[in-house]
Amino acid sequence: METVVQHIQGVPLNHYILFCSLIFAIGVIGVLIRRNVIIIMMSVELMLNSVNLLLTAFSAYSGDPAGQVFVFFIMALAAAEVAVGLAIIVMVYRNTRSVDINALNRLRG
Amino acid sequence: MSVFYFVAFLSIFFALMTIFTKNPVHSVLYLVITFFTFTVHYILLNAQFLAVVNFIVYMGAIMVLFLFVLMLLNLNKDTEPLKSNLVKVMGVIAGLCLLLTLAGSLRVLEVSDPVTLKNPDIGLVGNLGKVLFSEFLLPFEISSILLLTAMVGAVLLAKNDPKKA
Amino acid sequence: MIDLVWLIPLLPLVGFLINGLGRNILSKSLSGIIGSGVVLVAFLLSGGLFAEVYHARQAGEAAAFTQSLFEWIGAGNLTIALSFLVDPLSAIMLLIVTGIGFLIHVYSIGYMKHDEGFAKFFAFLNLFIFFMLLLVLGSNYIVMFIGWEGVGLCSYLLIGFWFKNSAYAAAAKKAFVMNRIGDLGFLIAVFLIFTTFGTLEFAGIFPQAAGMAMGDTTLLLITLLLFVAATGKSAQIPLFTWLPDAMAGPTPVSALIHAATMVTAGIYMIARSNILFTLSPITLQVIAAIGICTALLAAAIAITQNDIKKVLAYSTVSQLGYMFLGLGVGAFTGAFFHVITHAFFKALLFLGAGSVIHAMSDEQDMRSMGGLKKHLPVTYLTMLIGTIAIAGIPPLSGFFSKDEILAHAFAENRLLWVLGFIGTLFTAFYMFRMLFLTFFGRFRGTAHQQGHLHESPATMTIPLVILAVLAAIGGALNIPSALGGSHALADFLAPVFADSVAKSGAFHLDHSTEYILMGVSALAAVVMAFVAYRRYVTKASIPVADDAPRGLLARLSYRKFYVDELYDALVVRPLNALSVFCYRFIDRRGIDGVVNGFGKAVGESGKGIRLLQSGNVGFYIFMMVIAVAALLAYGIFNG
Amino acid sequence: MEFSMVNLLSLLLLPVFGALVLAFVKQATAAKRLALSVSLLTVLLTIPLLLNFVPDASMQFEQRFAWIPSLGIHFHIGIDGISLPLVLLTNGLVPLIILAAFGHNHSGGFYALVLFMQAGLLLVFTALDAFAFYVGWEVALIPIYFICALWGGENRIRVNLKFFIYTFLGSLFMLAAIIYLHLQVPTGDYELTSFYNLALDSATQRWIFWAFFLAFAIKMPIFPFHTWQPDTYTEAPTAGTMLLAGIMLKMGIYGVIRWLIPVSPLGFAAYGQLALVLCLIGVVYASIIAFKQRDAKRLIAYSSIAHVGLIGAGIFAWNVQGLQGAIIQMVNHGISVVGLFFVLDIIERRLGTRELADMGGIAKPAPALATLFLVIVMGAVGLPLTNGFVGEFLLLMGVYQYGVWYAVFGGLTLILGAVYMLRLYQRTMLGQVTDRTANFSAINRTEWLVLVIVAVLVVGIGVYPKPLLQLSEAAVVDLIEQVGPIVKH
Amino acid sequence: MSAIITLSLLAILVLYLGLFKARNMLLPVSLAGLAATLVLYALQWGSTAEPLYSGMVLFDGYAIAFSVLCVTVTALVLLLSKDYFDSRSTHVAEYYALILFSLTGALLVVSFHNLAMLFIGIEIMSVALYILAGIRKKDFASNEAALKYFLMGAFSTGFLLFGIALLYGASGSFDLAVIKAHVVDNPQAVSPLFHAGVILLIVGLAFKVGAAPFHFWTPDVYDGAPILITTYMSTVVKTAAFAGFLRLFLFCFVPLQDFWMPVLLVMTVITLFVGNITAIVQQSFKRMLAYSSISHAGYMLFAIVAIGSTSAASVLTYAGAYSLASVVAFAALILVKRATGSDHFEAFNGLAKKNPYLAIALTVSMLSLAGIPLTAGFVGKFMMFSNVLADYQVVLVVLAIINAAMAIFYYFRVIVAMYFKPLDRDQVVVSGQYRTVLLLAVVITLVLGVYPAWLTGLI
Repeated sequence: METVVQHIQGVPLNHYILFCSLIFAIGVIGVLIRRNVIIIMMSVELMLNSVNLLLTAFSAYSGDPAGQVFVFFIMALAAAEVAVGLAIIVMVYRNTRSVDINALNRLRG
Repeated sequence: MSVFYFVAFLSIFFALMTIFTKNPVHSVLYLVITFFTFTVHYILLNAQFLAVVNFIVYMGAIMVLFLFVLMLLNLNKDTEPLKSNLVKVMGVIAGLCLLLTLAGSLRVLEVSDPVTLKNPDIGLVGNLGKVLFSEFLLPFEISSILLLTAMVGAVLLAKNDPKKA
Repeated sequence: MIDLVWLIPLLPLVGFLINGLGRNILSKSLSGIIGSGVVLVAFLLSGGLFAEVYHARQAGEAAAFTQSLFEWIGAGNLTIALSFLVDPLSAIMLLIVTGIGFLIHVYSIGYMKHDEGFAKFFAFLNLFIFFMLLLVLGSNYIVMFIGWEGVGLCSYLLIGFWFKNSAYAAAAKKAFVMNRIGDLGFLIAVFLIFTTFGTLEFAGIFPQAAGMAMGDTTLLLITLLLFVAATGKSAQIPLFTWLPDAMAGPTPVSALIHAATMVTAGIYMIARSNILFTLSPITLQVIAAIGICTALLAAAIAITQNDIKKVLAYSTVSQLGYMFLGLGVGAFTGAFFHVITHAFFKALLFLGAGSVIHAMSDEQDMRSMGGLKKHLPVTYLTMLIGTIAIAGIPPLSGFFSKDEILAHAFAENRLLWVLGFIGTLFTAFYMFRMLFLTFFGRFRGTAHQQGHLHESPATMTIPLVILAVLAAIGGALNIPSALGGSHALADFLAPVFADSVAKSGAFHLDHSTEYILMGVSALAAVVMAFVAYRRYVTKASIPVADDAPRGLLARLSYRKFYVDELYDALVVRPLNALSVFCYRFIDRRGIDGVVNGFGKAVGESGKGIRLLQSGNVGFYIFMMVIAVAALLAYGIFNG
Repeated sequence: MEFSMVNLLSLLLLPVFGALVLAFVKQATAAKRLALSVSLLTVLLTIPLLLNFVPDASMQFEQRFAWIPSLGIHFHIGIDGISLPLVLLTNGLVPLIILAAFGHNHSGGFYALVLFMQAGLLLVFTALDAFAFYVGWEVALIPIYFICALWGGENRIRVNLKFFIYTFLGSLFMLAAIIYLHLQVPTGDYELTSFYNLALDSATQRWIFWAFFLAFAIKMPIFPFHTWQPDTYTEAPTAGTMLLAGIMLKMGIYGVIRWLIPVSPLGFAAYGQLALVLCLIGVVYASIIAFKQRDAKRLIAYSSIAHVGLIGAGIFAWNVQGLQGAIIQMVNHGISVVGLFFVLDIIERRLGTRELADMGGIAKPAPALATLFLVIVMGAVGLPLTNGFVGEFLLLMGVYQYGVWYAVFGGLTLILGAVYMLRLYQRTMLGQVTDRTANFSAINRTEWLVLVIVAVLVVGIGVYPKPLLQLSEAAVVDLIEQVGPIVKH
Repeated sequence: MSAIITLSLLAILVLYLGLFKARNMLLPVSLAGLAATLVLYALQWGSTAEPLYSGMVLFDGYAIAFSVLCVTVTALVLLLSKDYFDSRSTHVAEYYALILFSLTGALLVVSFHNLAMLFIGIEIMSVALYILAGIRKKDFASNEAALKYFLMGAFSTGFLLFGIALLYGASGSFDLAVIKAHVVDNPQAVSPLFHAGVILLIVGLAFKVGAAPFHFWTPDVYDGAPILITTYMSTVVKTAAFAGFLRLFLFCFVPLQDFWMPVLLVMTVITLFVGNITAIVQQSFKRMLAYSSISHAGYMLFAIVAIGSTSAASVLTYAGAYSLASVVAFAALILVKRATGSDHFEAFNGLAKKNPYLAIALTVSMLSLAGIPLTAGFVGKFMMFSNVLADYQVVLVVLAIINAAMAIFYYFRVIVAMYFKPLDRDQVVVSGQYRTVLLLAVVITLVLGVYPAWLTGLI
């Protein structure tokens, strides 16, 4: 256990932030460049996870457990969202036989 | 501390793979790997409990759900009509802009004092449990509503009505 | 007696109301009697008034009585009372207005007998008398202005009396509008007077003015503006063209309004404010110039006109020109004297012409008249007197009044006299031309008209006779000292013009020159009468048809020097064009276009913006990301 | 608030109740009767107002209730010499307008809207609280919109929407200004008096001036904000036009006197001249346009712009004569314009056209109409002994004291007005009877009654304007002193 | 708190009712439950509010007022839904339950005192809505709306969370009190994390209230979702979101106003113009209302731009007025669409002839939305303008004025259609519930407009 702790000793907080921002950005890019709704959802998950890590890092940094507790709620949300989202996708797929977001352009103007 | 950078590199790499692979199933798998690297990060931060939960909930439940749906709608082969390259490039550029501005506004390049675990065992189940059921009791309870809602909704939407209403 | 002044204008008003409201109930004779009756009473009252004033004058008093009825408008330091002023000037004017007015009312009973608008006609006449009396009696410029515009209204109504003929209606409108141009001048003058003297009461203004310097610029402005008003009302250049057209009205109207009374309002007004004018010599010169020019121009036109009323109309304009000449050369008494005599003989002539037209069953072109003297003896005789009078042949009234003016003109500036003299030549010629063409030679009308010829009824001839008498002896009012006269009128009016006389110095011309002038003009008149006789009786030459070729001068004169056409081209057409332009281009396309443009712009931009709502989630998210990046960028620099 | 035996509020509420009842009356004749009686009742309520009014500068019959206390808003109404004539005008004209509409057999809704609008107008004319003023201002707008758009001509929809948006835009600027002023008030209320007592710096007052001016200029309308007006007047039903031209446009003028100038004297000092020039341009411009109008209603519309322009000029000249003239001319214009539009309505209903070309010679079949019309026309032309003259004389005098040439320029209305008004009269009444006008039926009792009342007022005020002038004299003098003499730039 | 508990239990109860096919019980029960909630809130009113559950929620006047508003409007919506969903869907019970869940979330959002609660509240609210938007499973539009809403919602949640994380990182806590203390102690020297966090929070919340440039989901989702859901979204959800938005900023970020105010200012202006200008060119009444809701979001943002003591009252008034008017508008739309099958403006032609009272109601609501005096909408706008002017934002007001004038154009289109475009149509049947709702809403709108004192006095 001590050995593990040794490993992160000295990683500047900013590097954590940068790393999380990177993952977050990757998630955003994923949302932007993919048309498959499921992949988009996955990218969103990526974004959420970056937040999780960020929170954990902060909580570790400030030695306050609240941050890590908050991660639970985010996970709960993630679960809920995935459930609902996939349900919606299934429903849509049933009607349109497609999970391509570009197919969703009846409503416009 | 080099471990952190190595793992970070891995997660970034696999995250990129996730979003750039054509085949959805592959990207799910890449995502799983990415999440695994996150679990490692949690361990490094000495948040064992989170690590475990992350391992189970994400890599377990959520990813399986994704795979399940993919298979259900049999999208396993790369049927996805790709967006035109222009859109892709624009997307990437936008994302990078976001990253830049984010990093910039967070002043990440300035030196900051390193993460030192003030008390190493906050990540332990016991401590978290205390906080969760004392301070964060209400949100905990309320989030049950969230899950219930999601459940009802999922059932409601995904279930295929027998009679054509 | 003085306390009853308010009755004088009130009576005609009552007559107007009775005739106006009851025009469907009253019988013609009844409304005729009422109409003329009220005026008669007014005349008698004025007579009494005049007597009082006269006695006062004999007693050597200034004899100016004012009666204030009620305050009409009050705003801040401005208070305008409806009040009357009776002094020698207004007393005489009262007599003329009511007297001649009465005669013409009587005359109209006969003249309008067959018109369905009989009661309406009398109502309007009464209304006119009412306003004219206000104009005359007003003790301040506003009351005068009320009358001033009121008579304009009545002339509008009466010119357009036969409104079914749209040409008549147009003439009426023309008259009103041209008067309005003058009225604006009047109004501005009133403002200027008020700001200068702080009051609008004559009694308050003139004494102050008397104290002012000769040639004061304010006074100059005031007088010029007032004169503008006068040109409108009294048909002087440049606003004279409405008067000939005004002949569209029934002849009694022409006689009353457009010869005897209303058109002389300008002279009355200037005579009223003589002191202001005396103190601004430039204005006087302008007036004199305009006056003489009008006199000549109108006379020149009158020479070739064939419509009997047109001839008289232009002669009126020309005579008015003489009156202004008189004012211009400071012969206030003379001018006013001419107003009186002119009222007599011109009313007479118009009524005579009316009787002729009546007999000719509404034919007005002299070319189809002729030889009427045996059919209409009374008319002929009376008109003969009138003609001699206007021509200025002694001893009839016209001679004296015109002579006095010319004498002053001579004293003022020889040139003016020469021009005036030429004018008298014209006058004599066209008047006798008219007389001869109408009454001499053989009848040129249709057989039907011939069978219909008759002398007019007594209601029409009696006024003619009375007026003829007046026209004959009217001169006696003010016989110059050169002829052993006593300047009765001048003495009577002395207090009115006292200040002016004091400023300008009494007029003097030695008797010998006066004799010469009189002789010359009288002789000239006779000669011209003879010339006319040779041409139209001996040679019996008839004026050619309208479209027949004429010499340049003749054509100019016949076409009235194209003044109307000129105004049409210079004023009317441009204004109409401007109106259309403003409406179509500036208002609709320009201003309204801008207003609507905003609406259109919004609509268009809406069409543009809605394209952003492409329905494509990817695009939406893309926009969101860009926005977030932008906000964060802001954060970088302001964080 | 001392007890007064006149309850102003009841005067405001009566039309509202009348409207509420009328809204449910379907049957035409019943609606007519009810509407007329309600409006006559308001007249009755006005009489004690007139009797107990003391012609001094004071504010009278005041009533003040808390409305939105948390925002410092009160429902504060009262009457002084400046507002009384307009209240009289409103309550006097509404019965006439209702009477004039009898020919059209409208249902109750129509009269309900008219009465509702009356309430709004009365609120505008009596409000002493800026918020109340604004509320009245807008409330008057809704009914007239519906009146015009429901019973108007063929492209009424577009025209009225434009009218509504245009005026609404203007009034919103006013609202902004009002709120701004309120925020400057130390006592934190919307009282007229506290607005008067604000001494803001010149820069602020300038934009305040414009904010108010825009609202009022559009409403009056002053050149160049007038383009909605001819269309609206032409498209609107006669009653609507009467309300618009007869009363509603006075809201703008009243606003200028009551709010614009006293609230932003420095702004007025800076831009008063410009405003005055705009008004005068409007006078001549509109008159010239009126020359060649083929549509009789449009002609009157433009003439109304000209008249209003002169009124505005008189106000911006800011002296006793000008203001007095403006106030009395507001009344006069209201009266004569109602008369004029009513005559046109009579003609249009009989001939089915407003084109001057199709008319002529109506005086022959309908002499009574012709006579009364003549009186009204002469009133509009401003002939002495008609009401028009009193107003125009005072106005021009006021403008003259501001500047000679302004007066000369504005005085052109004497001539131009005569031109187009007489043209109107000539083309309609005089000339040959056309086949259209040949069987023109004479006017009936109601029409006769309305016209006679108008004509009597025209002459009556013209012959003895003093009482009317006395009502406002003191208040006007006081107001001018308060704002101070005009500073020319 | 008991209110929220009641509500969540009520939702579950309703689910059970659905299980036992007790359809006709649904509405009465739900209404009774809502009434109970109202009562509970009313009881709490006036009592000095303390943060409960270790500072998770705070039921102060602000929270209660907004909660009451949300509950009331929801009740109205439920009243409307009686014969709206019965005919169409088999999942009435779920529908009621989800609405109630979502309402619970909304109530949490208006009364949160900890970012965790804000987050969870928003999510409960939204997740329920994702489902509701798609509740017409066979209807493409409904599907599309649901998916769009879900995708973008989830995406924006990411930003919201990142923001919260950053705030936490900067201040070390999720508790508003602590964060406030953090800001107050060093308003100048707050870390860049904090600033970025605020910005990201703005993004997340702006998305929820549908403010430009994060408004893109609004028109499509409002258009695609079933009308009643749209009603609920545009009234209750928007209100709650705004309440939360304002509450957060009022509590914590006032000292940083100089930093975030310009951002919101720009967003407000864009929102106003986008909403109004696009609404003008719409042909569908429903879509027009969607855009108008965007523009109203713009007006409500005024209160945050010019944040101050009066902001809360203004937002409450404005939201109330707007919600009532929208309920009326949408109710009318439902009726008309049922009769004609179209939600375009033409569908309203000649309505005034056949259904005068319905027409009047709709007219009142339109006037209220347009902000004409003597309607609640005017009072709302008036208070908003007052706020902003108090903050000397003259330019903003001028722009707002121009927008308000533009708005007349599209609000009056339906009035024009109803009154001035005659068309012989058959009468629209208005059921009892609809009468009640319309009457209630219209009366309140007018009363608020004539004598708003009793509402503005609340806070």
